[in-house]
Amino acid sequence: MYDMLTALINGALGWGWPEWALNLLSYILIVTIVLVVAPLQMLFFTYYERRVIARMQDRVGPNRVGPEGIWQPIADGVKMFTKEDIVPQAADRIVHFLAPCVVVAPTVLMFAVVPWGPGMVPVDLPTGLLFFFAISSISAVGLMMAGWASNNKFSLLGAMRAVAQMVSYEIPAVLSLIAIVIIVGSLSINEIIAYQAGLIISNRDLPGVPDLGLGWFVFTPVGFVAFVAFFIAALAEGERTPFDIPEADSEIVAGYMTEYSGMKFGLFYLAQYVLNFLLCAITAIIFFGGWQGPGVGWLYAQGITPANPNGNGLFNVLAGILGVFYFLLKTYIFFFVMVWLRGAFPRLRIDQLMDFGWKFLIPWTLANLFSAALWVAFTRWGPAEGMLITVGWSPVLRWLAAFVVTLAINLGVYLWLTRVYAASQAERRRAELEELSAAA
Amino acid sequence: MLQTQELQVNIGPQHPSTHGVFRMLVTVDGETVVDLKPVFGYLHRNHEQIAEANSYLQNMPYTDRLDYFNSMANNHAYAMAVERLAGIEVPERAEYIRVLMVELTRILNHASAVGFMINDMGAWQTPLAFGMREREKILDLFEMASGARLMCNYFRFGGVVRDLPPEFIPNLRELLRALPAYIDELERLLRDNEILLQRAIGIGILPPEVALSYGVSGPVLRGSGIPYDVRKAEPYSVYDRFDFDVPIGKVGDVYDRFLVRIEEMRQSKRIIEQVLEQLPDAKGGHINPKARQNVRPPVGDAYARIESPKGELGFYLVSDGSTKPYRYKVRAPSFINLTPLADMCRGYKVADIVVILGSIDIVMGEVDR
Amino acid sequence: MTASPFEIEIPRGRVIEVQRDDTRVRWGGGLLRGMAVVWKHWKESFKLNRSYSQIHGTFTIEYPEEQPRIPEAYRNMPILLYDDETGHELCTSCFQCERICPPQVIHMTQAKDPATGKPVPAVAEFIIEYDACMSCGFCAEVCPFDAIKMDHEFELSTDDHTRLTVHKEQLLRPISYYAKIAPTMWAEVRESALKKLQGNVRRRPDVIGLAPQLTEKIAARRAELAAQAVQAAQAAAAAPAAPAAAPAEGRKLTPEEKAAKLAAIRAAKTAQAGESATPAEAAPAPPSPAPAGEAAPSADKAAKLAAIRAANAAKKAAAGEAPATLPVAPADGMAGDTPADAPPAAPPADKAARLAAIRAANAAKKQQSGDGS
Amino acid sequence: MLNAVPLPAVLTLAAALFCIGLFGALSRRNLIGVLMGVELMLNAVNVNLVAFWRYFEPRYITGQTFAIFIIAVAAAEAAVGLAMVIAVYRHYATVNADEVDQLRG
Amino acid sequence: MEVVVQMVFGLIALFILVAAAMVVSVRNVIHSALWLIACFFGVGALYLLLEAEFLAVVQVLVYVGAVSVLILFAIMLTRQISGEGVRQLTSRWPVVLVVTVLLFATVMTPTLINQQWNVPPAPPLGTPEPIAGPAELGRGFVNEFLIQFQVVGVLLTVALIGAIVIAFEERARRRKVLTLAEELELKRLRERTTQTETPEPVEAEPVARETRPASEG
Repeated sequence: MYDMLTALINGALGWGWPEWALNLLSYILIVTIVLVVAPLQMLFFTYYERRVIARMQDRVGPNRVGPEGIWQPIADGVKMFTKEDIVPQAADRIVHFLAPCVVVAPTVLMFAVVPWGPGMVPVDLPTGLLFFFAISSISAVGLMMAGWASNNKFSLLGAMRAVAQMVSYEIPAVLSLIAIVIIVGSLSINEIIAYQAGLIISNRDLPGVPDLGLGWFVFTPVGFVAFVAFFIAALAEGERTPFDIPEADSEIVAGYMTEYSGMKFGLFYLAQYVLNFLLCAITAIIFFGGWQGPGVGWLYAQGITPANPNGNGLFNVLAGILGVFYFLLKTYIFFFVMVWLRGAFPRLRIDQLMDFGWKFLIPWTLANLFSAALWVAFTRWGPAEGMLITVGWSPVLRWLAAFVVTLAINLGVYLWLTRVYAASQAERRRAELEELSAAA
Repeated sequence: MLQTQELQVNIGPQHPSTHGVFRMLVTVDGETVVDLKPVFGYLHRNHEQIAEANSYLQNMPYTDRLDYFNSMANNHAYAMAVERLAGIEVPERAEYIRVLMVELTRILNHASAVGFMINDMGAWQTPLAFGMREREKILDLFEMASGARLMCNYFRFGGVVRDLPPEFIPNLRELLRALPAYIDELERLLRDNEILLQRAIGIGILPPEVALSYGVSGPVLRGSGIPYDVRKAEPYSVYDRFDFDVPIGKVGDVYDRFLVRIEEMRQSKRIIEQVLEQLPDAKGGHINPKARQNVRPPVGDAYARIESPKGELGFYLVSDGSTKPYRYKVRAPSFINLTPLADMCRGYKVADIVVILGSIDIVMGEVDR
Repeated sequence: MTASPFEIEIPRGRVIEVQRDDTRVRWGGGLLRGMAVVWKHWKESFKLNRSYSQIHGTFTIEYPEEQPRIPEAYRNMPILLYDDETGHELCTSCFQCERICPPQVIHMTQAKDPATGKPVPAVAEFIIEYDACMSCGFCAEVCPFDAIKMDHEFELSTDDHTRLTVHKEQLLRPISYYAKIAPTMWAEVRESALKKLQGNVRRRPDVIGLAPQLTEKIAARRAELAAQAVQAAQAAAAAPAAPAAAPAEGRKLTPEEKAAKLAAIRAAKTAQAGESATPAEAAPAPPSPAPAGEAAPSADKAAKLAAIRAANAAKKAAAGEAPATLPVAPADGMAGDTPADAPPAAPPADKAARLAAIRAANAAKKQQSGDGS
Repeated sequence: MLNAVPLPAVLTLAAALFCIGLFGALSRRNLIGVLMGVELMLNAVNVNLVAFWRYFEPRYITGQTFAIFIIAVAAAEAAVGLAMVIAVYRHYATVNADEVDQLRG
Repeated sequence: MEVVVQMVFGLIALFILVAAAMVVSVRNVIHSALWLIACFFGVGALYLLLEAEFLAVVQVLVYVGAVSVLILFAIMLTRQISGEGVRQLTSRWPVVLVVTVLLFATVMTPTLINQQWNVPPAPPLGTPEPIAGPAELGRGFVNEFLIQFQVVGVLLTVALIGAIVIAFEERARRRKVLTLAEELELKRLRERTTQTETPEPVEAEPVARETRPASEG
């Protein structure tokens, strides 16, 4: 992105600015874009969610403000801004004030590593994925602050639930991503996207596959399991419906947000929706190729890239537009799925959530990690690494073997775990009964 | 989870899922409920005292306001009580129309009760919206017949306000055609849903002995496995002319109550079909309600009970020979079903309270009166 | 639990135990099925759900653009009916609705004959507190005269609480309105209601029991008819053989027509009496170009004009001897029936018209008496 | 960084942090406060390790590796320490170190 | 550029020290924990300045995301939150203060004497371009630091188990609130045992009361 800007300013416009000015300018520009885009996504998402879920419930949804109600989020925002900001008397005022900031800041920071299109990543960190999750874990502190500072039992209960949930579901989320990281061999988000070129099969796994930008991880057994596990964990991280326990309105009113009003409440809302956007985006990026899609790779190859500095800038723009289109399309589809789940399911109880996370999701993702290692072993390792079975196999055969083996493992583990999980619950009930009889 | 100190949490009176202004003073140990004290009376409207100052007919619209979901059922019970007191005969067609209306009420009540219960479990309005959709259509029918959707005020002593309008029966038949698909869909949405199973199975168990000792009735009692139904135990109106089954649960938990409600919707549909078959034609049907505006029953008392969708609804009236009831007492199923709440919730988690409350299906208008 | 010890005999029907199958190991199929149901709803939601047999489709009614279907029996707030043709209210103030009203929000006073002080079967003031009304519909049910009915209008919201105390003027609707919103229900009671109305109207003196918003119109109509009568009287004076001026319409006599006729006859009489003395002076009343009131483009304007002209003519006739004491003469024995004593204060315009007509009559009378003395 | 800030400056910072942590660990009554002091000390150690790695051996990963080990140890220490605090609290209903004075309870 | 770096370093150092000082001095334990988080952030920023990118991210992930949350949790679970009016320091804190200041002085004195602050030392030999990406670290973990890595892994596992064991409340001591169904079940079981064994008098008091612990907090 910065190289493109540099090329634009010095090449196309011919200004010949010094490097530091260029850097400053491009950083400011990109930060501005990110800061503008994040709230816009949130505004769109609130509208989108309300319309979609209304349709699912045979309703129409907000359609009065502007054409088809498109200005509804703006109206909501105005309402938020004009509402009175109430701070409870017994609250810890400073912490109460800081909490929304601590919750919002990381969500905006997370945009720093999200690539929107080919070459359009604000900062291409080599540890991008880790950065993403490290930053996302900060907001747990903000939630805790909010819950504690409000000096309200519902708030505290909600905050403790939220933090317990976020901390426990970070583990399966990261474990499922590590499976992908093992296959790619890099934490850089750009690398992960680049790996997913191909057609159904990634052309890194099986060289020679035509690049249509469709070699997504979700088509592999490892990727699919990781996707499902990650998406479930993302629902918990983003406090979406089957796991929206922290703000379970039918139980603890609004959780940690109970004592917030006005724009502070709006900030929590903002953080939540921006986080949802980011989780959908990261799902799209890691498992569905991000901006990868038919045509983007070819277009980008013609443009100005670090590898090809003499390309045509027009192709960059075209690839960017197409890439952003694919990326946003996938992201919105995932948000649709989130809304769909919200429309369909009740929520779990906190202990059931913990049970599910620790007793089902984590073993499952661990098994998937093993499959990922097998996948690497089958597709990439040779005798040098001690992989002697595949010696002499053609790449297709190796790929097929990897596919079959991982599929068998993942499916088997899944079915076995459902059984074990059900059995463990029955066992617990039995143990309780036994205890009773012992007490008698 | 880890703490062992007891904490008092006030759920309500202003709370999203207390079904009105109801307050539960919950003592929790971590997330486990140790004790629960229901506090109600926030919606007390002096119903019984007002009724004693009104004439018999004037009370009819007030009974609508008891359980505002099932105004038809309330009307039925009250009309029956006054008829019993004053010895008024009800023409056959009117009886059939009454049964029809009350069974429609049962369907709409159960549809939305299931929706509300799932809402308390945290579903974001969808099952409720689906339940409401069917409810709306039945309410449209009510409006067609009585002129109002919720506060129907349709029954009169010795009949109903007016005969069914001509477009009522065809529309009802259409509704009945769609009803099985609708109930099946509701079941498909929820019945096997693993999350719902997790939340509902083994939660809020009300053993049959306890249920009996609390005097619980309706789907809550049947969910506990006791096939007690006033329509069967003491057939009133023309209920002895219909075939229908009584669904009961096995364990008495939230899931049983949910399933019993769904099955009862099917049975109600069966009854309505039989009503439509047997409905006598309009000749000599309902009587003119104007003649009954000054009911002056002889001195005495009467108790009439019906199987309202929420349970056994009874009206006890004492007459001193004037146009006003001397004593007027409502046996409200919501109120009596609510009494075992504390016992039902003890030992479960905080999040289960609202689900258990939702599965009892209360209406505060009836609880507080 | 255990086998239930609760043996209850169920006549006609079985006791069925619900299918729980909660011991099955589940793999998430129930979740997917639930999602499929929601998906179906989402997909179908772009169609409308308007019939009773549909279970999919949007069933929102987008309200201001799309009005809800309101069945005939719908009841919202009570209204009072009056007859379109004559403006007579159906209400006779029998107090049945006031008595039955459960929240006691109906208040009324009975009209009294101003001459005799006796109650007449009409309502003087009728108030319903809409804010406390529970829309039970008892008032409409018990009304023996079908005068109070339940309205279909539901857009009653207001920011002014006092406007929810509704007076007779706002409560009154013509019968045609009710017949439009509830045709069959009106058709059932139409005959008896109108018959009862006829019976009551007979006992109502003059404008008592008329819809207040119509009194203006009716007064104007009366004045017009009176003017007509004056003309007719003059015509009759010119040609004594002519019978008393009859209204142009051949239909039954409405009270104001009756009154007009009466006035006409009286005017004719006085004119005749005056004419016997000075026929030449009464004669020059300008012959009105408009034939009868109903042909004129603006009926009551013409009527007023005619009345004023008649007054002028009469005044001119009296100008000679009698001092021009124009104030209204004290009413004679018959005044109770004359329009001059219409109890409700009418708006100034038609008051003037009425006054003019009366003056015309008085002047003619006075002249006659003056001439006679 | 290397040219602008001398290594001793970073080390001074680390030392100061360590001393503050030490003060906290030794003087706070609250057991959790003590743990927080220990965390500060561990962080100071980490700063030292990273500084030495950066200034002396940026081509070798040893410094960072050990920093990561220390972070892991710190995490383990926090987990066990806090578990102990909770156990103590459950037993004595206090988390003040000087009130926990019984050997058996 | 150097001035900028110096300024940034100075700010970060100041921030870290102030935050650390607040950690040990504020009364409210929650505030203290929040200052600790701020201090962790400052250290993370320092790592970034030292070009240890991966470590900075790990610092945030582990310390801010996990350890501090754990601390906050522990504080809230032990319910000694506000600490107002309660002495937060032990009575011997002046002694401790003197000791720590002396320690600091001992460490600093040779530096102050020897170091020439104005002259930055020449950069060490070789390229200053550091290599410590995640890939290199990973390779290090599975090659030269394999044993240490395993040991840390074992340590973490042991710590995990240990924490659970320490914090775990034995079932017998944990308070169990019986549900209605369990109560009835219990009663039934009792009746069965009393019928089969001895005709000892059945305790008639309600079961729920009985299961409450004798000690009141």
